Amino acid sequence: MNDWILPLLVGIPALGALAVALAPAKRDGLFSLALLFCAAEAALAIFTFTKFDGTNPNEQFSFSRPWFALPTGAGEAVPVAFHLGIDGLSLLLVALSGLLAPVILLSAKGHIERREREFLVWSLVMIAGMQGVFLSRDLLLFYFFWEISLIPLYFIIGIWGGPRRVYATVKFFLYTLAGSVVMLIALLYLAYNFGTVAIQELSTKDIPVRAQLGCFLAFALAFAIKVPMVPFHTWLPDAHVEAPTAGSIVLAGVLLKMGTYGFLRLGVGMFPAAAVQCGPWIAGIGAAGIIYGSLLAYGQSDMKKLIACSSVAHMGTIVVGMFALNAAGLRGGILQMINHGLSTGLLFLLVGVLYERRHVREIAEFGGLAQVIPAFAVVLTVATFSSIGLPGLNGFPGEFLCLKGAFDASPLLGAAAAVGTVLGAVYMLSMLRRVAFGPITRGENQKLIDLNGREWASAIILLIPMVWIGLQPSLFIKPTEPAVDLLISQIEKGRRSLALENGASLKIANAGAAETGKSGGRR
Amino acid sequence: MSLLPLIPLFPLVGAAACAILHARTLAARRRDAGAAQNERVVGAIATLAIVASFAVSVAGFFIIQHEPERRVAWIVSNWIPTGGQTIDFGFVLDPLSSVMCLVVSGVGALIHMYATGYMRGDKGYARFFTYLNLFVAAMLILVLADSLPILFIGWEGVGLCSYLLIGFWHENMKYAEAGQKAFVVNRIGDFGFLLAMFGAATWCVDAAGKGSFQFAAINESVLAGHVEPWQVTVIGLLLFVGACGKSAQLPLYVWLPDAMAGPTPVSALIHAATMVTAGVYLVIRMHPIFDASVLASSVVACVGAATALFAATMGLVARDIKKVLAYSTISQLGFLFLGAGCGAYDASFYHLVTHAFFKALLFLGAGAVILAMHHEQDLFKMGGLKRALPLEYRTMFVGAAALAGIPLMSGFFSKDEILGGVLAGRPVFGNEQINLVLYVVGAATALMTAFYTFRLIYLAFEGESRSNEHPHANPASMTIPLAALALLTIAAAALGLPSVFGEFKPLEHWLNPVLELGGESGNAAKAHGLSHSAQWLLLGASAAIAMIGYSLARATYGGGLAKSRARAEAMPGIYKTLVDRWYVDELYHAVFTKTLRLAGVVAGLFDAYVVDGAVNGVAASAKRAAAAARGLADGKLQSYSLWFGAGAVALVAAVLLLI
Amino acid sequence: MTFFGAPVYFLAVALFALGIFGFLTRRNAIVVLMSVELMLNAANLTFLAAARGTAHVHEASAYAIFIILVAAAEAAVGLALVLALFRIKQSTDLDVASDLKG
Amino acid sequence: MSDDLLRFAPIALPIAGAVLGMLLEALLRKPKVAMWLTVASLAGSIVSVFGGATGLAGYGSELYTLDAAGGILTAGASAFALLALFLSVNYLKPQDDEFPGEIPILLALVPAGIGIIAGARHAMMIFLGIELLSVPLYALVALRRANAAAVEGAVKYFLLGAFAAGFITFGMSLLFASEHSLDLDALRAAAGRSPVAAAGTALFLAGLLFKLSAAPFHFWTPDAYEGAATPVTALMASTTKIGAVAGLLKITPLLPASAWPALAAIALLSIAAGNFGALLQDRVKRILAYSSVAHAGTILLALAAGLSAADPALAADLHSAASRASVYYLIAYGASAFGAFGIIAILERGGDRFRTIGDFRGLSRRQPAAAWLLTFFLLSLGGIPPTGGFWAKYFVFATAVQAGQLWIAVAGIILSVVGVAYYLRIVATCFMASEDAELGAPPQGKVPLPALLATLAAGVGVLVLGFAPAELLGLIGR
Repeated sequence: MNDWILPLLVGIPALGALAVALAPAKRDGLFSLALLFCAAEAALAIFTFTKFDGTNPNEQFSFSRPWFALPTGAGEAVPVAFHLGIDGLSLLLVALSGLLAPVILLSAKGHIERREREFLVWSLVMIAGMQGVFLSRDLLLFYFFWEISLIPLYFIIGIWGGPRRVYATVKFFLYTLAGSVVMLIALLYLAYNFGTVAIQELSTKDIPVRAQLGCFLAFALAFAIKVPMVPFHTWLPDAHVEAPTAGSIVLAGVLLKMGTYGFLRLGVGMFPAAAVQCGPWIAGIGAAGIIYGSLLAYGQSDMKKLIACSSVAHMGTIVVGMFALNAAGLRGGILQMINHGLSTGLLFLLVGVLYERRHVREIAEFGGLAQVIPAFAVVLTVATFSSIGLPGLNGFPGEFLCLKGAFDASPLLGAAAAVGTVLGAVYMLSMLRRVAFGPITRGENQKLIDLNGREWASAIILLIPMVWIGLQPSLFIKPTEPAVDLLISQIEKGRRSLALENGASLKIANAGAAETGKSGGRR
Repeated sequence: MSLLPLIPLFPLVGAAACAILHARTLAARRRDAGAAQNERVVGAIATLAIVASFAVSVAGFFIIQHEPERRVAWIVSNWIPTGGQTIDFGFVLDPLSSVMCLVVSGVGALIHMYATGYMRGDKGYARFFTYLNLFVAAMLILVLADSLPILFIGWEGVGLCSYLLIGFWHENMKYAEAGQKAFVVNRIGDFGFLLAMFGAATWCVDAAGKGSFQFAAINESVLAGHVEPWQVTVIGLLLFVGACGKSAQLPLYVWLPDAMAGPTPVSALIHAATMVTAGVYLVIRMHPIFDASVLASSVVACVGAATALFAATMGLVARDIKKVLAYSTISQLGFLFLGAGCGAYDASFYHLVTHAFFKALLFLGAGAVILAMHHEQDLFKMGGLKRALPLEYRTMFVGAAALAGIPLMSGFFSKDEILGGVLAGRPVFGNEQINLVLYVVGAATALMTAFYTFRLIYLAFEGESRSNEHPHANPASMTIPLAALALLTIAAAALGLPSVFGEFKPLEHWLNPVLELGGESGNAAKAHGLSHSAQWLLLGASAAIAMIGYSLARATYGGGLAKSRARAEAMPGIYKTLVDRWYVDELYHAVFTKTLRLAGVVAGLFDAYVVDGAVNGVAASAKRAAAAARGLADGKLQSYSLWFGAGAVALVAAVLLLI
Repeated sequence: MTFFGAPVYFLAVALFALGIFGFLTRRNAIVVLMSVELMLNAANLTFLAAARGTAHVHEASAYAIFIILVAAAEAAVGLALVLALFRIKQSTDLDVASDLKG
Repeated sequence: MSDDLLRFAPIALPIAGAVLGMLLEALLRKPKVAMWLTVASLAGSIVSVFGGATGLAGYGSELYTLDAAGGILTAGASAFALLALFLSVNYLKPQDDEFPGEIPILLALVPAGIGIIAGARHAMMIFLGIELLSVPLYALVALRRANAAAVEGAVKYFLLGAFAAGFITFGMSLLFASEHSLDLDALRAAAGRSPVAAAGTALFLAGLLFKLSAAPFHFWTPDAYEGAATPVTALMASTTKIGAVAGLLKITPLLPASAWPALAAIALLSIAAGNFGALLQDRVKRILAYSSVAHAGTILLALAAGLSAADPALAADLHSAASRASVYYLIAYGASAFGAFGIIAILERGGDRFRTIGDFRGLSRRQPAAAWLLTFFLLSLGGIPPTGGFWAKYFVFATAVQAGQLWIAVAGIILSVVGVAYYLRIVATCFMASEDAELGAPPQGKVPLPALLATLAAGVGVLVLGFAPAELLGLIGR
C-alpha cells in the first residue's frame, strides 16, 4: 500500500536541507536547488490531497517503524514507534504546509541578501518539522517534531529579523517551550498510566474523567500558547514584527495551526469528557480573544503588527468554532485553519513586498498606492476581503461554519463571535484605505515598482486555493467529514462519561443529605 | 431549467472581460502614458452583458407562466456541507424574483448605456464597468437565491461593489472614507442578518425536526407553527436589522448620503433602484415571519414611517442635487417598509417598482445636469437650465411628478396604495389608532416630498442662470435612457390602478402565489378592502397633498433665490438643525468612531503593560533571583564550606526526621 | 544497649565536630588541612571503638589503615597546592584565594 | 583464572598504564611514550568492558563486580578521559613550560577511580574510588602552576574535597559502628533500621553530593571549572558526575524509602541554583559550570524517584528505571558538556580569549562550523530534540512520573526551561550579532587535529543518542 508518501513528505524537505547545506553552489544556485525540493514537496502534498480517500474516517497511508521501547518496570515497556499517518483532520494542514513551501522560498529570494545558505537550510528544516507534527500519530513523535520545529524559526527570526529580533525570538522560544514541557509531563503520565503513547489507542481507551481533565489542561496550556489564545498572545506581535517576511508567512501560515490542530487531535480527540467540561470556557475565551484581538489590531500603526493582531482574532474564531463541539463548528474550525493560513500568508507576503521597496512598515508612510502600483492594490484588496470573510472567497465558508457552530452551541456565543466580523471589517478596511487609497502622500511612493514575476508567482500560488475554496467549499470540506463525525462520536462518548461521573457524584450528594443538588452534567 | 444560472452569469462574464481589458490598458499605460482606452468596446461588452441577462429574464418571465405554481428552480446540491442543515447553491425564479430580475436588469441596462456616455474620458473606464457588471451579477444572485446563505452571498457581494463604486475615484480620501463607511454600516446590518440566518436554520424546523436554510422550508415551518413566537420575533427583528443596514433605514442610514460620492450612474443603479430595495425584497420574501409576529411587523412599520419623515425633513434644505435625491430615496424606502410593516406587501412592491423607475430617472437627469454644468452639484449655483437642456427638463419633470405623487402618475397610484394599505392594514402594535397616526405621518412626508421635489426642479431649471458656466448638450447615449425611463415611469401606472377603477391589478395577481403563502393572512390589505367611498376620499386627499406641495414649492422658489432665502431665515433654528442633518453624523462620529478608536488605544496599552508586563515581569524576577544567586558565590572558601556544612547538617537532620 | 553510650563515641563525635569547626573558622591553609586530618581521625577512632571486643577488629584496623593512607596522599597533594598558592600569593591566608567569584 | 584477570581489566589496565607511564617517563624522558601508553590502556579498558568483563563471579567478587550499568559508566569515563587526552595533546604546549608527561598519567587514573566505584560492592571501595578519582583531578586543575586562577581553583576544589572525604569516612564509620559491616548488600538489607546507620548514610551522601556538585555543595564547581585548563574542565564536566552517580546508585538504597523528599528537595534546589546562577553569568565556563549543577539536580530527581517506592516489588522497578535514566543522562550530558568545552578549547588554542560571551559575538561568521557545532551541543544541554540531551531529560522525568511525583516533575521541568534561556543567550551572541558589531579577533594557528577529532566524536555520540536512544538503553538494560 502506498505508505511511502508520508515519510517522503517529511523526508523531502529534510533531504533538501542536507543538500543545500552541502551543495557547493552560490546564491542563485542554492535558491533554485531549494526551490526544486519545495516544488517537489508541494507537488507531493497536492498528490496526497487528491489520492486521499474522502470516505474513510481513520488514518491512511500509515507508515510505522518501531523506534524504541520505554521500559516501565515489571517487564513490559511502552512501545514508541515512528508512526506517521494522515486523516481528515490533518489532510488540509499537510496540503497547506506543502503549498506554502515554495511561497516561503519565493518570498525569501527578495529580501534575504546575506547567509542565504543558512536561511534555506532552516526553512527546509522548518517545513520538515511542520509536516512531522501534522503527520505523527505517536504522542512522543508529535512532541519530538513539535520542539524541533521551534529551532528553525528561532534562527530565522533571530538572524534575519528586525532590530529587536533577539528579544522577540527568545521570548517566542521560551514561551512556547514553557508550555510544551508541561505537555511532556502529561505525555509521560499517559505513557505510564495507560501503557501507550499511540494517539489512536489513547483515543479509544476510556481514561477516567479526573485524569482526563488534568491531562487536557496540561495539553491545553501548550496549545493555548501556540494558538495563541488571548492571555498568552503577547509573543505573536513581537515575533511577527521582527521576523523577516518568509518567517512571518510560515509562522502565521502554519505554525499557529499546530496549536489548534493539537487542541483538535489531542485535546478533544483523546480527552473528550474534559473537552466537554472545559469547552464552554475555552470557547468563551476564544470569543473574548476575537474582540480583544480586533481592538488591538484597530489601534496599531504598524501594518505588520496590525495583521499579527488580526491573526489573534482569526485564531479566536477557529477556537470558538472548534470548541462549540458540534458538526458545523468542527468543520468550520478545520477549514478556517487553512483559510487563515492562506489569507494571512498573502497579507504578510504583500507587507514584505512593500518592506522590500520602502524598508518601512508604518501605515502612515503609504497612501494612494493604488495609483502607483495597481496590481499590488488589487491583490491587497482581494487578500483583505478574503480575511474578513467575503462570500466568493475562502474566508466566508470557514467563518460561516465557525459562527454557525458557535450559534448552535449557544446563541450568545454566536453573537459575541459574530461581532468579530464587523470589527474585522473596520480595521482591515481602514488599513486598506490608508495604504491603497487617498492621495499619494510620500514622494518615495511615486517611484514604487509593481509586483515582479517572482512576487506574482507566490501570490498566485495562494490566490488559486483562496478562490477555489470560496467557489467550491465542498471539495475541501467533504474529505474531512468522516474524521469529524468520528470526533463527534468521541465527544458524545465524553459527554456520556461526564454525565455518568456527575450523575454518580450527584447520587452521593443526594444520598448524603437532602439538598437541592445541581442537575446532572452540564451540556 | 438551465437558463436560470445564465442570468447572473452574463454580467459575471462581462465583468471578467472588462477586468481583462482594464488590465491590458494599465499595462499599455505603463509603457506609454497616453495609451487610448478602447472605451467603445468596453461599453459595448458591459451593456450587452446586461441586455442579454435582461433577455433571459424576460424569457424566464414567460416560461414560468406555464409552470404549475409559476416557479422554476436550479440547484447545485451540498455546496457547503455543514453537518446539519445542508446549504445548496440554488436559484429560483418565481413571480417575485422574476419581476425583480426584470427591474434590475432592465434599469441596469439603461443605466449602463447612460454610463457609457457619462464616464467618457475617465481613466478608470474599464474598471468602472467591471465593478458595475459585478454589481448587477451580485444583485441578480441576491434576487434569484432560494435560500438565506445564497442570498447572503449576493447581499455581501452588492455591499462589496457599492464599496468599490462609492470609492471609485479613490484618489480623493473623502470618497474612499465614504466607501468604507458604507461597507462597515452594511456589515453591522449583516451581523444581524447572519444571526437571523443561524436562528432560522436552528429554530425553524419542519415536522421531522430538521432545520433548513431554504426560504420555502422556513416560511412553511413558521406558518405551520413549529416555531415559538419569541423565536419568530427575534428572527424577524434580526432580519430587519440586516434590512436596515442595506436599505439605509434609521439608525443605519448615515452611509447613503455620503454614498453620493460615487459617480452618478452608481447612485442611480445602486442607491436608488436596486441595492437599497434589497431590504424590502427580503421582508417581502420572508413575509410569513412578519405576519406571524406582530411586534416585528409593527417595528418595521414604525421605523419605516419615522425614517420617511426624518429623511424628508433633511431633503427640504439640502443644497446638493444628489443629496436631495438621496434623502428622498431614504424617505421613499421608509414608505416601502411602512407598507410592508402593515401587511400591504403588494402595494409596497408596486411602489418599489415605480420608485425604481422614477428615482433612477431623476438621478440620471441630475447626472446629465451635473455633467452639463461641468460637475457643479450645488442647486444654489444652477438655474435656468430649462432652455439649455430641454429634454432633461421634460424627463426630469415627469420623474419629479411621479415622485411627488401628482395625480395620474405612477408614483401617485403606488404611494396611494401604500397609504391605503396603512389605513386598512394590520393594526400596528395591535391598535387601530397607530395606523391612523402612521397615515398622517405618511401624508406629511408625501407633502414634504412634493415640496422638495419641485424645489429641486425650480432651483435647477426655472429662473435665470446663477452660474457663469454655459451648459453644453449631453450625448445621445445619455438622453435615450432618460426618455426610456420617462416612458416606463408613465407606463408603470398601469401596473396597479386602485380597485375603484375596476379590478385591473396585473402586478397583484402576478404576485399572488408568492404573497398568498399565508392564505388569508398573506395580503391583509386586500381582505379588509376599503369601501369605495373611502378609496375616493383617499385618492382625493393624496391628490390634494401633491398639489399643495407643488404650489408651495412654486411660490417659494418660483421667483428666484432671493425671496426664498428670506423665508428660510425666518425660522433660523430649525433651518440650521436641518442643514446640519440633525447633527446625527457628529453624534455617530463621537459615539462610535471615537469610542472604538479609544478602545483600540486602551487595548494596546493594556496589552503592552499588563499582559506583556506580566510576561516580562516573570523574566525580570528570574533575573533578580539570578542576581541573588550570584551574590552568594563570593569566592571565599569559608562561605563555601559554611554552605557545605549547613547542607550536610540539614541532610542528616532530614534523613533522621524522615525515617 | 549501652553500646552507643560509651564515652569513646562522644570523643569521636567531639573530634569530628572540632574538625568541622576548625575547617569553617580558620583562615590559614595549613590549619585547615590539620582540621581535615582531625575529621579523618575521628572516623578512625569510631571504627576501632566499634570493633573493640568483636570479631571484626582486624577488619576495622584495616579500614583505619586505609583511611590513614588516604589522608597521607591527600596531605601530600594538599600541601603541594598550598605551596603553589603561597608562591603566587605570598600568603597562606585563604581569603587571598578569592579572585574567582560570581 | 582468565575470568579474574578479565574482571579487573577495566580498572587494572588504566592503573598499570599510569604506573608504567611514570616509570618510563622518568627513565626515558620522552613524554610521548606515556601518552601512547595511556591511550592503549584506556582503549584496553573500554574494550574489556564490552569484552565481557561485566557480571563475572569468582575471586574478590564480593568486593568488586562490574554490572552492566557499572560497565557502561566505566567505559564512558574511560572514553571521556581518552577524548580529554586528545583534546589536551597540543593545548598546553605553546606557552607553558610544564612537562606534558604528567597529563596522560593523571588522566589514566580518573577512569580507574570511577571503575572502582562503579564495581564496588563494599563501602570502603567506594571511598577509595572517590579518592583515586579526586586526587589526580586536584593535580590536573592546578597543572598550570604559574596561573593564579588555576591554583586558586585547585586549592578550593582540594580543600572542599578533603572536607567531603572527612564526611564520607565519618559516615562510613557510623555505618560500621551500627552494622559492623561495610558490605553494601548487608547494609542495604539493614536500611532504615537504626538512626545511626541512617545518619552515617546521610553523611556519606553529603560527600557524594559534593562530588556531584549538587546544591548547596556546588560552590566549588564554577571556580574549579574556570580555573582549570579547558581540556581538564572538559574531563571534569564529563567524568566527576559519573563517579558521583556511580556512588549514589549504591548508597541511596541504603537510605530508608521514606527519606526520598530530602533528595528531591536537593534536586530541585540544585536545578534552581544552577539555572539561576548561570542566567546572568558573563564568563562562558562559569555558565557551563552552573549548568552542570542544574544537570546534577536533574539526575538527582531520577535518583530521588528511584528511592521513593515503599513496597519492595515496585522499589526494584523504580530503582532500575532510575539507574537506567541516570546512566543514560550521564553519557548524553557528558558527551554534550565535553563537546561544548571541546569547542571552546579548539577556539582558545591555549590562548585566553574565549572567556566571556562577548568574545563569541558573530562567531557564526568567523568560524561557522564551530558556531553550528557549539549550538548543537548547547541545544543538547538544553534538552531540545533531536539531540541526546532531549532523551536524557525525557527518561529522567519519565522516572519521576513513573514514581507518581507529578508536581515535582512539573517544577523541575519548568525550572529547566529557565536553563534554556542562557544557552540561547550564547547561541544568540554567536549567530544574531548585528552587522556592524566589531568581532573578536579570529584565533591564530591551525585547528589541532586530535582536538577536532575528540570534539567530533562527542558530537557523533550526541547525534546518535538523539536519533536512536534504543541502542544505549538496550546496553544499559541488559
